[in-house]
Amino acid sequence: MESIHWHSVFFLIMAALACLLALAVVLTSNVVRMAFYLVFCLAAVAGLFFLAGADFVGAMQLMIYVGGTLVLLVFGVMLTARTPFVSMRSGGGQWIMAAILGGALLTILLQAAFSVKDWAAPTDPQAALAIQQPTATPIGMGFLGVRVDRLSQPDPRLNQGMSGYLLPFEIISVHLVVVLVAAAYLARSRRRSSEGAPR
Amino acid sequence: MDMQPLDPAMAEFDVQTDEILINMGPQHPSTHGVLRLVLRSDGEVVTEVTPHIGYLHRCAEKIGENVSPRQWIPYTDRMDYLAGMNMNLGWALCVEKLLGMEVPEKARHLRVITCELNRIASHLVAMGTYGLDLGSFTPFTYAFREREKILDLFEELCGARLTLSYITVGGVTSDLPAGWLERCEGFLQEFMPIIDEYHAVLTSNEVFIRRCANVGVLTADAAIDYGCSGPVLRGSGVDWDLRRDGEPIYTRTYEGYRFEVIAQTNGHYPQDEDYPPVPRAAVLGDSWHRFYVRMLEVVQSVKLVRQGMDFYRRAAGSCGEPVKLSQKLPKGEAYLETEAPKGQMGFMVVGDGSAIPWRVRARSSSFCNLSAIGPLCRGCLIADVPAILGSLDIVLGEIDR
Amino acid sequence: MAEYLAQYITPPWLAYLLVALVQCVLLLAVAVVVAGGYTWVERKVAGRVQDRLGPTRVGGRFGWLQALADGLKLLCKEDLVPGSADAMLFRMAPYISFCASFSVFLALPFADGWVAQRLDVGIFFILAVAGVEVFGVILGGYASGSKWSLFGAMREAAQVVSYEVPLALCAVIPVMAAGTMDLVSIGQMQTGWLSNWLVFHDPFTFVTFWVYFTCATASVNRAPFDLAEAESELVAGFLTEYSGFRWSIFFMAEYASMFVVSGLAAILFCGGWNGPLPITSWLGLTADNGPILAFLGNFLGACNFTAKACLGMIVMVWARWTLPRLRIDQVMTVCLKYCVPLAAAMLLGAMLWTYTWPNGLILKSVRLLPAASQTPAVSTASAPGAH
Amino acid sequence: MSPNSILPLLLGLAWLLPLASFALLVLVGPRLGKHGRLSAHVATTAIGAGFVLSLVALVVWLAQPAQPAAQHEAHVVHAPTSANHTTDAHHAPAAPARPAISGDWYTLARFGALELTIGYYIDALTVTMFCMVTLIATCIHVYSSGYMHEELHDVTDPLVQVQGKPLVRAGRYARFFQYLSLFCFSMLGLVVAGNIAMVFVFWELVGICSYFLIGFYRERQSASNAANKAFIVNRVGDFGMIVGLMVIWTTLGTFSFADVKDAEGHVVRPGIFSQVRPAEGGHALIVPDGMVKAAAQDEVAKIVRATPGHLRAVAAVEAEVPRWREMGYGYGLLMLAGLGIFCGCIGKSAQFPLHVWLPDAMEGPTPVSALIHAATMVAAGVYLVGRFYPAFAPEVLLVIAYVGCVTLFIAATIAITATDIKRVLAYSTVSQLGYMMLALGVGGWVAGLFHLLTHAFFKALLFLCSGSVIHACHTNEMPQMGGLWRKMPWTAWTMLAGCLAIAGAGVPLLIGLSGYHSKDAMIAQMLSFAEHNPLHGWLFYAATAGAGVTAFYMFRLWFLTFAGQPRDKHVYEHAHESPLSMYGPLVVLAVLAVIAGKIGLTAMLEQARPAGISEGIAAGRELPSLVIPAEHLSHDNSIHVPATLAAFGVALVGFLLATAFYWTRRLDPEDARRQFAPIYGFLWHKWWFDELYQWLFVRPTLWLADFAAAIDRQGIDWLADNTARAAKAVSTFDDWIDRLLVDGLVNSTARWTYGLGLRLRAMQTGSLRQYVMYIVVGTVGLFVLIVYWNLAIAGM
Amino acid sequence: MSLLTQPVGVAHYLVVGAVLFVCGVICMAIKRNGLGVLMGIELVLNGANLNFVAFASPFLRADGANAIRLDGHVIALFVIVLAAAEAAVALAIALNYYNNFVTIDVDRGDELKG
Repeated sequence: MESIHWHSVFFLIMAALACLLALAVVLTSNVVRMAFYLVFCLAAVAGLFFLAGADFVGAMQLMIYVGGTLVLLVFGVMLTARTPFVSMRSGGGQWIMAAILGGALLTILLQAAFSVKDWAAPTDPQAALAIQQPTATPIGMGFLGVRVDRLSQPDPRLNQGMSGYLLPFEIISVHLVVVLVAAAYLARSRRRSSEGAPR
Repeated sequence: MDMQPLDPAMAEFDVQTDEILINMGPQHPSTHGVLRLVLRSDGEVVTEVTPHIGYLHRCAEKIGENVSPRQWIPYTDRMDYLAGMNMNLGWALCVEKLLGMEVPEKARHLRVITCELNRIASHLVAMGTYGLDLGSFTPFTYAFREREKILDLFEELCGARLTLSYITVGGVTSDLPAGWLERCEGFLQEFMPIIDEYHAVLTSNEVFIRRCANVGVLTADAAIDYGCSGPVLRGSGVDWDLRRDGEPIYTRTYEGYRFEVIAQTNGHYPQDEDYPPVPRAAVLGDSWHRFYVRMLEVVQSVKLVRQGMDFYRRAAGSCGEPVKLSQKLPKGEAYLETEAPKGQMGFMVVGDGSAIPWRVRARSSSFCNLSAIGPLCRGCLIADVPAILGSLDIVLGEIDR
Repeated sequence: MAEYLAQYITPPWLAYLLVALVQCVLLLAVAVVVAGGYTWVERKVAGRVQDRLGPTRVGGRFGWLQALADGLKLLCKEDLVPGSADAMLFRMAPYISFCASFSVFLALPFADGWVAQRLDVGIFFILAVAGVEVFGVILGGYASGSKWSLFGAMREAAQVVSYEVPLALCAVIPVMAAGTMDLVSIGQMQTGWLSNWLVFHDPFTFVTFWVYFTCATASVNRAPFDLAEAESELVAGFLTEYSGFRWSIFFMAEYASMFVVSGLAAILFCGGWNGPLPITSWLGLTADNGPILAFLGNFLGACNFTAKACLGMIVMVWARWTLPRLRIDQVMTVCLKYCVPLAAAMLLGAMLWTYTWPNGLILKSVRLLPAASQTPAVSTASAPGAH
Repeated sequence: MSPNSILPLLLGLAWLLPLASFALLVLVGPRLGKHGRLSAHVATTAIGAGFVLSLVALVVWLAQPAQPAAQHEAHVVHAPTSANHTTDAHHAPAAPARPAISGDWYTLARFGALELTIGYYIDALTVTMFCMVTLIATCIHVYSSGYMHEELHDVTDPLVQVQGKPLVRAGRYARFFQYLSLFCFSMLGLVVAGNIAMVFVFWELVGICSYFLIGFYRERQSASNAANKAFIVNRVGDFGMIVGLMVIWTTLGTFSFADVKDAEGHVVRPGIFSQVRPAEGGHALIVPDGMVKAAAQDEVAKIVRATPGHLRAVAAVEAEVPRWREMGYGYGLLMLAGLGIFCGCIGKSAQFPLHVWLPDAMEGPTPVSALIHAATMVAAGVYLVGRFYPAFAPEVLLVIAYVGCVTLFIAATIAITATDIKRVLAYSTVSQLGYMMLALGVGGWVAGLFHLLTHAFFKALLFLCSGSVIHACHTNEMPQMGGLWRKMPWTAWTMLAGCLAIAGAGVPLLIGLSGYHSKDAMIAQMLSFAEHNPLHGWLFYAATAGAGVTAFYMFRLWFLTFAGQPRDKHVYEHAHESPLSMYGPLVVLAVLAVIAGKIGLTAMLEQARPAGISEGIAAGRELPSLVIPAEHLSHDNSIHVPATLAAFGVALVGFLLATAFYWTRRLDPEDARRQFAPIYGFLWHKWWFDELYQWLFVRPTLWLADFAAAIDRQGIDWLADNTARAAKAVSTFDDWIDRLLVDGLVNSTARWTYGLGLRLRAMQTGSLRQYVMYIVVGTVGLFVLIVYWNLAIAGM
Repeated sequence: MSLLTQPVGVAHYLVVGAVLFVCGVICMAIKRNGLGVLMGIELVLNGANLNFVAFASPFLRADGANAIRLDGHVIALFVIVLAAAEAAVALAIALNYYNNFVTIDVDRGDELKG
């Protein structure tokens, strides 16, 4: 018997979890359960990130997605959760339509996934990941405009830290702030008060 | 850039949600018994509170029409079971008023001593459970520790701790046991410093102040309109206490006693001791003031007890003879309100010449005080509902009777 | 251990499975015992605060078996699921909280190198995973089918999401001072005297410590911030419909979270396993003097760390039995109007301080991982040819 | 006695017994017992004995000693060598290769070199088919004896009204069993036949039996129409088959599959197979000399004219043959022969475009549907493709594959909407036959025939179950059924077994019902084919999608019939379980449907695999890029696992959808119907095939007839009148041109624009979810376009 | 079984990504609840993110030099952050929608119907 490849085993567990939970999100009609399944689906994806050697992204996924976004989502669910809306069912026709289209899309994507031979034949990631590697530092450096993983960049212009992410990072940050303010503004609702005068 | 047309009919809200109806009680930790409050709330904001009562109704008044006045005394204990003495006193005075009786001097001072002790006990419970309502457990244990000592004294006096039936029509049931006065004096001495501790734990606690200052503000007019009485009324700044302002048959009981009526008049409380100052956030008539009035009344009660003990020592004669069970009631009616810890407790009795009253009624202070909860709670947060309810200090046994 | 077992157990994966199971059971047992012990501590402390004795009878003196008795009682209680509850979510919710708060122990170092998995982004991981705990609470509250529970869940959601912001900001400050997110490295930096603790690194970290502790208390739902289960307002909040074992699972999760945030406070600010005095180095219990002495030193360090974490927890208990509960708007005010700006200001201040005095004014010890020498090492290590 | 002599005897006997039964029943059938009751026993005994004999033959076949390939005599058709099985652990045959046994019983006539004989060609396939056909036929005979009991006395047929009253006619119990016996005889003859001419004869015999049995209730207009339709449509296919036969006869000079040898075992005349795939060339496909010469007859004539002396001319011609072959002479003939034979198969196996007769054939009694129109006769087409497999050129195989694929998809989709329980099964049959054809076409010889066998079991089972249901409910309409499992548990559970089998239920990669194994093998081969020929990847996807649709409609059938609440109280209350004679066979068949995948059928079939195809089929001349991969390649994990998972997953989705729609009712079928109203209508009308044929063929024919009549009657008058009318017509036409072209062009441009706008407006529904759908459709479309564009550039 | 003993590659990650993506798309297409649609979007984003991370790793493929390395991680981070922003705005929209239509059913909001 060949030795078990633990990296693959964990990958399989996480992948199966992610896929099944994603399917569960689709199939359930109760919106709270959807959120519940989604959280664990995303957590499993975070596990896959860890397995792919992206510790920082994985932790980020857990923190922002699972911890933040989804709580927000559940908040929304609870704010709007009146019994008739908790489970709204879709018609059978749409299910069939979606199943057919989804199946077609999946077929295409799977075909694409296996179309390149190199992608399916890795070097051994288990051995590679066993080496402790800082993942946060390069990302931080990248945000500051220094690509430490491309220091051997032959192009001298690109080698001067031009290939970093300082500007996009700033843009994203500002964008996030603007969006959050906008969201807070949007969420406040105006309605015609019954008293007829502002309170 | 003016994006919003200023339409006066458009009101801006926070995140809008659906109104829901919530049942607070009859099984709920902070409704002080079996009160049921139906809250209509929009998120955390309460828009309407409707109290539903009657879960503890025991037909006490109807029973009173089938037993003689003395036999009904134990039923009065079970109205405000936290202040049995005051209940007994109210009923006894009422019947005495109908009969035209006078009680001996010694009995009068015994009545003052026990009633004021019971007032202290009742206010201690109010304080402790108020802390509990606000999420602080510890003051409750502190308050009950002292209350237990009072109950111990009562037990020694009459054998009961809660359902006392000590004061009776025509006086009190028995004289003081030997050494009781010393033990009572001892209790008062060790109790006085502990009041400062209470003030430290609650009254001047920043979190406590933030939780109850400017919460549930009841203006003086509203308090009078709703028939509020007792600390609730005085917390709104109305200087009114039946011990001073009541009917002669009642004020005669307190004849010779010196005490202050605790109410904020002219912007300050009658300050004869060093108490924590009124915080800036507090508004007259809010929960904090109601609580504060009770705390100050405790001190006044202590003073009254001390004076009563002095008077008792000097008084001579018997401590009264309970009327006979077969004592015929004259035709006619009598109604008397007394100052119980929760407020003005009124009893009415109608006699028809037989030993059994033709009609017995009780007027509950808690009932009137509770009736104000609707306006008090409108627009407050859910967390404020227990805070307001606790500051009203109601007892369901008295409301439902 | 797994390799050793694999020699005797024929399918190797079975050996691995067995070992993993044993380790999980061990960890869980320790966690449960610690949580149980801690309930006893809380009861005793609460008793003393309230001028009572606390448990006295079970197990002879001090009632030291009280936790066991409580546990037994909870186990024997009926496992109720309300009729209007979403049964599946209702049953799952406690486990989510439990798993989340105990997963955090994966990255929490008890002593130098005594950590289940040394993570490069340890602090980040802990904050992230601990944040998942709230989800169990929210789901449990929602799934109970009771309005009180729903209120509890809503409050929890609002509160925890808000407090994660200042909490993370506070955690960033010592991370910035240390220059790494690896908790073991942060701990190693504070070796030596009391003065090496990051809380004394500069005035800003000192203030940050208190802000952190406040936010941590709020984020683990302890009084005076225990709005989600406010018993006088919401009956028991999200716990209203829970009984027996499921309830106790929530409870254990809460204690584990308390331990984690306190432990994190110890590592980030109070030297972790390094005492106020460098006793281990005085005694020579360092890695230079051989593995046995190093083990002893680490053991002492782990005790030190645990003691610090427990101290933090006891402070939380103290606060709980002393203060009244805040109102939800006040809780949010504390977070958004005080903690966040304060933490942000401290971040700015600490940043300037670190920029001005890179090696700190008081902290004299040399950085273990100088940033300058690390960068090229990363690039060569991650190049594919290196393997 | 050696197997070589005993097997023909056994199988011949098994073949002739039904004939004897038929003869007896024709002569004295109605007088056997009361109303001919005993005729059932006669026929059943005959076919039962046939089954026993077939089993004996099977035992003899399995017991015969192994013959190493080296000892094969020249005339022996090679069974596959075991070389390719080293990689294929679980399909390795237990017994080593055994040759086919061939020979003639009787020579009918001799036309020069051509002999018309009654011959036999016995290999593992023959024996297996014998067992299968006789077993199912026996079951159905038993079943029929119960099912047809109404025919024991005078029958009142409410469907036929004579002068306002239901028709009353004499029962035809004996007649039914006559037909059945005749059919069994014909079918077995078709299987045992040793040459293609004999195949053709029995081919037509089963056809006529089918005709008789479809029209069994001949008083009914629909039954008589269906019988006619079946007969005529089959003629269309047979026409092609005759063309194929003529090609074979004229070019090869023989009809015999195997070589004809004399008493010493020397080859007298080589058979078709050894001409197309001679042993000297390693059984590779070559164009036979005869075809080359026939195609190059101009060249031959030139040489003959130029060369004096007959022998020298022959020698010169022979010398030129390889060169001509290189030039491609005769390849067209080879393809033509293959296509011709396949045309017959299209007709008989109801493949597109000749599939229209089979659903109508359900007018016959249900046991007939089970025996003839599901399990055996329609499978004859597949059997013939399998039998004639060595002679098919790769291009022909591709055609077979495409025809099969189109058939399976069309039929499966139609089955979704059908409500008549037998029609659903009929379309399912068509679809499954398409599967087999597709599998054979992409090189899955064993897979296709394996599915033929397993399908025979479960489809016979399903039909018999449906018969049981119809028997109980007196209606075919599923919307009136429901909840029947409480009333007829045996039928319900055996039918569930059949449904599971046809849907391919099982534990993926481990074990399953019979249908799981056979479908798995086929889909794996299709995937293997698709990997080698990306341009034809459609086939795989369509087949996989078909698997899902299959599961969907089969469980739709089951749920509608047996699960849920009764929809028609009357029907439900009168339903009852069928007698033992009816559900007994059900149980037998259900057991077989469950286990047939694992009783060594593949190993048996492997023994019969034609020589030369085990390592795949080389590229054809016309489509050089076409590769038909060897079947054993599809057992490799890299093909097998994804194929299994895909087929299983898709079937699971189908099953879940059916569950959601028809059992748990989480989804509303009415809703789906509304959503897909156009598609639903399209499917409900069976892709408008009947109407299309009516319009294309029937109506033109009628028109032509009318036209001829009209000429006869009115030709002259018409001519005279129209001279005058013509002038008027021309002016009218001119006016019409004016209006149409000048006014019409302008108006219609405007109208078209407006109409287009209206149509496009409908797409703008404002519904968020629909927009998402559009996006996905667009993405998929773009992807497909790009992929095939690239392939078209790179591959073609 | 072979998957248990052989290392996984980018392709396997892509399969998971594809499944998530398709599930998300289906979710978007059939959920009538607006928040369900939102969850579908999250799934789609995660499917894409998984691909980025998988492509970033040089160890999951034979041609490790072609891995996009840090780019993958950073883009994944950006996606996560933008998803958070999107969730906030979408939630706000959902609440507004709810206030206006008193339902969260997206089928009711077809005022832009042509």
